[in-house]
Amino acid sequence: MKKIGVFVCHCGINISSTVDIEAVKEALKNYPGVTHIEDYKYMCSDPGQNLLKERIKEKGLDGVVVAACSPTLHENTFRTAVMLVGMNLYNCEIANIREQCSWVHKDKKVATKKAKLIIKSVVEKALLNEELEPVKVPVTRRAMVVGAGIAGIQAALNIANSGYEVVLVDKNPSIGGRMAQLSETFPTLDCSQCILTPKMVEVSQNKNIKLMTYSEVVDVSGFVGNFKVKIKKKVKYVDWDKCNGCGICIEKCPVTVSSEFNQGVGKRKVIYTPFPQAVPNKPVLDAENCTYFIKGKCQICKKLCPPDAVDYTQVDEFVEEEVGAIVVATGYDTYDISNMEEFGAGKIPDVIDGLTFERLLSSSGPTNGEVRRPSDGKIPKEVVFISCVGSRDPEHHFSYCSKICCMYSAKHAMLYKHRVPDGQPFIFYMDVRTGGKGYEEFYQRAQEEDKVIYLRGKVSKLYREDGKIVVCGIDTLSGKYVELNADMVVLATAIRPSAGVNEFARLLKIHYDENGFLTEAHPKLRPVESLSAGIYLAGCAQAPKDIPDTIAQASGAAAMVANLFASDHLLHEPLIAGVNEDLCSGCGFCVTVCPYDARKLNKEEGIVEVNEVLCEGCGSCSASCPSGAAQQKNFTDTQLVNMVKAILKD
Amino acid sequence: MEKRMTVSSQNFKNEDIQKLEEISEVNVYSCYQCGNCSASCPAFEFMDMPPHQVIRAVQLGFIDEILEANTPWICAACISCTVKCPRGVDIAKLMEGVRQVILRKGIDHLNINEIDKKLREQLPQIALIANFRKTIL
Amino acid sequence: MEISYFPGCTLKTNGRNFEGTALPLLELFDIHAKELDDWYCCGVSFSQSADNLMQQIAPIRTLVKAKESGNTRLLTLCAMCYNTLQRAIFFIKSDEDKRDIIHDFMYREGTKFYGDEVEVVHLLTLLKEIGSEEIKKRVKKKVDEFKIAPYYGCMLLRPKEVAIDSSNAPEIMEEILEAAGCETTYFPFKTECCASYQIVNNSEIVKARTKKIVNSAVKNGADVIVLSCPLCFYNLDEIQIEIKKEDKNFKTIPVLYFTQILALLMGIKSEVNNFSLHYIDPTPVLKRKGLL
Amino acid sequence: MFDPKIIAFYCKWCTSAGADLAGTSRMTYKPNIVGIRVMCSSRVDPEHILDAFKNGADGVLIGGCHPGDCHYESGNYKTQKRITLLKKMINDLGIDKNRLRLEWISAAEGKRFAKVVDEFTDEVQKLGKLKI
Ligand SMILES: Cc1cc2nc3c(=O)[nH]c(=O)nc-3n(C[C@H](O)[C@H](O)[C@H](O)COP(=O)(O)OP(=O)(O)OC[C@H]3O[C@@H](n4cnc5c(N)ncnc54)[C@H](O)[C@@H]3O)c2cc1C
Ligand SMILES: Cc1cc2nc3c(=O)[nH]c(=O)nc-3n(C[C@H](O)[C@H](O)[C@H](O)COP(=O)(O)OP(=O)(O)OC[C@H]3O[C@@H](n4cnc5c(N)ncnc54)[C@H](O)[C@@H]3O)c2cc1C
Ligand code: SF4
Ligand code: SF4
Ligand code: SF4
Ligand code: SF4
Ligand code: SF4
Ligand code: SF4
Ligand code: SF4
Ligand code: SF4
Repeated sequence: MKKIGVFVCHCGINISSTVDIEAVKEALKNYPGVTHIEDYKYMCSDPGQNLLKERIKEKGLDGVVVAACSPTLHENTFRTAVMLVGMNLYNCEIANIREQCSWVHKDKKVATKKAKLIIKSVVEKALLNEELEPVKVPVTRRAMVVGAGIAGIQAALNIANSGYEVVLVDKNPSIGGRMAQLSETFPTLDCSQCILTPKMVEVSQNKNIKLMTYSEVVDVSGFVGNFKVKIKKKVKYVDWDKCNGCGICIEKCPVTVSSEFNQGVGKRKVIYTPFPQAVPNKPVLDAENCTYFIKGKCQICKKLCPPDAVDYTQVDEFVEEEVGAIVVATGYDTYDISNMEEFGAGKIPDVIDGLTFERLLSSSGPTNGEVRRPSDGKIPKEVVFISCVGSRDPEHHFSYCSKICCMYSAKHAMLYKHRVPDGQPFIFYMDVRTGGKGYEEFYQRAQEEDKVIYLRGKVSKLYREDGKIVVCGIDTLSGKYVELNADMVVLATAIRPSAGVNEFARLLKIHYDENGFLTEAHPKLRPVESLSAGIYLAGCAQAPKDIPDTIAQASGAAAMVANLFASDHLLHEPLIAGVNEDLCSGCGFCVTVCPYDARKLNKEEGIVEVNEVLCEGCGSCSASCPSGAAQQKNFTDTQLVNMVKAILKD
Repeated sequence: MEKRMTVSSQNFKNEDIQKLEEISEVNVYSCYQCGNCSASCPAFEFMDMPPHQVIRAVQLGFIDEILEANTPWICAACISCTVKCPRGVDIAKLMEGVRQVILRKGIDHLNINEIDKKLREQLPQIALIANFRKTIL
Repeated sequence: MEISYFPGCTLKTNGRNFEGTALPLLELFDIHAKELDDWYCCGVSFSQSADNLMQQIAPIRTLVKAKESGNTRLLTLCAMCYNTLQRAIFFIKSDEDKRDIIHDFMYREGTKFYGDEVEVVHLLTLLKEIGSEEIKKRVKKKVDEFKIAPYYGCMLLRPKEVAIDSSNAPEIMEEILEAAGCETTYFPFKTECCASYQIVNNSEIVKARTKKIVNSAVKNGADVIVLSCPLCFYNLDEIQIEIKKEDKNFKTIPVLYFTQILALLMGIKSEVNNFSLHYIDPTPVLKRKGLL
Repeated sequence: MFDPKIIAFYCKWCTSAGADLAGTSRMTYKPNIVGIRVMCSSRVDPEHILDAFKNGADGVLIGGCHPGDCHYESGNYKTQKRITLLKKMINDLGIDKNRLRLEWISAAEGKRFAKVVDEFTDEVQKLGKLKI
């Protein structure tokens, strides 16, 4: 029998205050296989790890069980430590007596009893663990970035500049995302287009970046280092290889429809680029509104196109890409104001959302940067900005704070005042959140210099009357009921994960939270990784954030990708399921359950063969194998049964 | 209203506060003072203390102010406040609680004989019954 | 089809114009509203204190009567009755412990009530179920440029669990009236409280509320306000006379039950309207629009 | 009161992480359950469950990822199929099928984890000691 050492951690008092360490030691002292038992205040500390290493050498241990916190925290720490003294890392197991014991039970007796059972069962597992070596898997050193807003652009540029190829996919005709729609950006008020466009151009010129706009990922298979991604290139009806971007088609197309890029306030043609600085600067044709597709007549664009690039017969195209890592940067949408019944549910034309206001402020927007209200084009003289619209309202909408709206509302009020010096901006707010470098100063400037009036309270309703919008609320600071006759109202609507991203997350097998934002591997320590190896997160897809935070996270994600690509192979966990050729009857049950096609029936021999690289170690085959031939390494039937017995014995 | 108040944990131990929380089953600590309840209240202008301030007073344990205010008697139990509250505070229920705390001290709020006779005959029954149920025990 | 019907106290007195128009209206759709043999006052205002179970007994007794009537649905017209009965059902369903206490208390009555046995419906919900097509079919008169401001008040919309439509932006009355060929007007005060029973001890609040509500309806071009609650009816109708006394510039507007308009449109004899119960005479405008 | 013994098999990716979250959030739940961490709920062989009952478990809980969220694509569907079948079988063996429970608990659902454990423990407690 193996010689197992058990090390019980106090975790300061996190464990020892509810688990009686001495009693645990006493109970395990004579447990079969346990030849040494010891406790220490902080096992993960340097002295703690040294102690572990010393004892392995000193006592000639063949295996150790560290009874401490969750293995997600320090399994790596301890396994690295034992390896330094020559022990195979699979001989080190963790018994979780903190998260799953000392922290969830108050009664010391009960927690102590449970801790003993947990440790005993893990000792049973350790006794039969095999020494395993990681399986080497080749890495495709090529990345995919999905979503080409500022997050995707930054990540793609960083990865490309580290020397790796990047496939950059966006569902829209142009890259740039929401940032392209913004006017000027807080806290410095530099023009959004001016700082974004150079980056967009850099993307288009970077040889390592393969750009696929107007495209969507439809299928993902494989695993870290070796993903296969199927991409749908949506039909554009323009052959981009031929198109030279002259724009004649756009100019001459006789049909205009409302422009998504301008949030419905401005117009675009049916054959169009979303905005003049679009990258790639080549048009797509929107067949739904095209006269030729509806009535069979027109073809003006085709007739006038110099290189004859317009092609009405084009269809969707599907391509496959192999990549080793994926960065998800699918960004955000804003909560639709039709959900806000008390604010007119989108039926009052002069009640608009923040992105629409950005378009009104933008010098390249539908009003050339003049603030004119949508209903009649008049310049509004009193404008009310309402914050937390849909945010911080767990009863009716979403519980979270959207993080950027306090700042952009201050910015909106300020920019409005700059455009309309005799106008008056008001902001209804509940709290003003300005945690960021220079942000509080920006807020102060809005109040001091631009005389933005802040009213503290939630607006209860608004309605139209005599060409005005009456905004009703309370100012909790003065305790007075407020009625404000505004010319225009701007709602700072909640930031939402972009449409369809949850389906996409399911394709990728990454998680999202109850609000639909993608879940990071650890809320503090691993904020740019998803829980699935090789898939990283950047930007508002993970949580609402402003541009500086977006860029920081995107660079972080790129660094993780570069980190992964630093070697040409990956070490794959060897907890795979083999086959015992003597026992295997060739029934093939395991073949049908394996999700990765790792098992193949060798018809001639009548047994199954396993591809170690493909096996991810789910263990499903082991559970289905009638003869016990398919055993998952270190999770064998005997081990599991012994663990169960150890728990049930007393 | 007092301009100075001593805030102390002793305030919450007040018997009436505890009774109020018991009768109403409302967790006043959910309130983040957005004022939406007050902004939706039809009787706001007539109240000594608007609903959000009543909540605030309960949070801080200033029970006397609440018991003295006309607010609970002006409240029409219209539930506008409750449906608007983003944090799910049932203010209408709290108002009922305040009324009950007072009524159960044996202090009725309404003397039926004081109601104008003509009005009494002319009013729909539901007005009278609803009023009695809120103002006398 | 037969449906059980709970009139409540006021429909037999001040609210005769409501019941008088609603019941014949339903007959047009072959729905016979059968009044419960025996019913109790609903209590009007639902008790909200956690420990006062006594006040829940009255509505529950009525619901038990409804259960015994053999019909699974109980119709209400008065918004307050609707609210109290519906909340009693919600209460019984959501709190088992309190339900048991109430059952213990009612043990002599030999019956229990769990909340699933009867469904309380308001007339508006019923009409919506009947549908625009059926409503259209029964309309006999056509009106032009008759602008109606539907007023919901509180009790049909709050709290959320009993709301017959969206608490913030209900449309159900509009849908029904428009199906009958009326024009409804945008009316931002349609869900605001009229101050309810405060009419008894503080009519000033009601005055202030009515003034706001009526002004808004008038400003938006309404010819009449329609509603579904006898208390709102009184508050919005009678008080306008008082306001007018104080403020000569105040523009009054007739107030009607929505059923009165439907009954007139569907050709039900006008006597059932009991126009004498109205303080602001609606007959001139109804005549002008060809409904009388 | 009767103190049941409950064995749980948690998937490493979801339920075990959910249990960890319940811990980091300092929730409390009934202590009768002891978990065994496996790579995927589909590793759990019906044999292991029967074995647990044979060896004195009064209840067995399996925790897997929500449908569509399995780390291994479809492991949880397989688990579901197996458990459905097994429930029928144990019922025939005279073991109340409610002693076996399959729950989808994600890594974010610490609260749900605690709730499920409490509910299941109550249920097993009501069913009493398992006698085979
Ligand atoms: C009104 C308003 C004003 C703001 N003002 C400022 C400011 O002044 N300063 C500041 O710092 N921040 C500001 N912000 C925040 C800023 O917009 C965001 O921080 C930033 O745009 C986030 O970038 P992103 O790349 O994460 O997301 P996005 O810009 O949303 O980019 C996401 C991209 O992914 C693509 N995509 C989505 N789903 C898919 C899919 N399934 N497949 C392929 N592609 C997909 C989209 O087409 C888009 O191009 C403002 C936000 C708003 C709403
Ligand atoms: C009271 C308090 C509570 C907090 N609680 C939380 C919390 O609950 N959650 C949370 O997310 N964050 C919390 N924070 C914030 C958190 O502490 C910081 O985000 C984090 O520690 C920042 O890490 P850092 O590495 O940037 O800086 P530091 O932790 O300050 O590390 C800087 C290191 O640089 C060394 N150093 C400095 N100058 C030199 C030099 N010239 N040469 C060489 N070495 C140098 C220092 O010795 C130090 O080791 C809290 C902060 C405070 C003050
Ligand atoms: S190993 Fe885990 S349990 Fe022990 S001290 Fe470190 S964090 Fe705490
Ligand atoms: S064919 Fe369609 S896209 Fe081309 S010019 Fe005509 S309407 Fe425009
Ligand atoms: S006219 Fe032809 S070449 Fe010019 S932008 Fe249009 S499609 Fe491209
Ligand atoms: S950032 Fe400000 S406006 Fe936006 S949700 Fe948070 S507190 Fe409200
Ligand atoms: S453990 Fe078995 S079923 Fe799972 S991936 Fe490996 S071979 Fe396939
Ligand atoms: S299930 Fe078992 S016996 Fe059947 S083929 Fe697979 S390994 Fe062989
Ligand atoms: S609406 Fe709710 S959160 Fe806001 S002040 Fe009133 S009770 Fe507090
Ligand atoms: S229930 Fe009372 S406090 Fe609440 S809004 Fe209505 S009148 Fe005001």
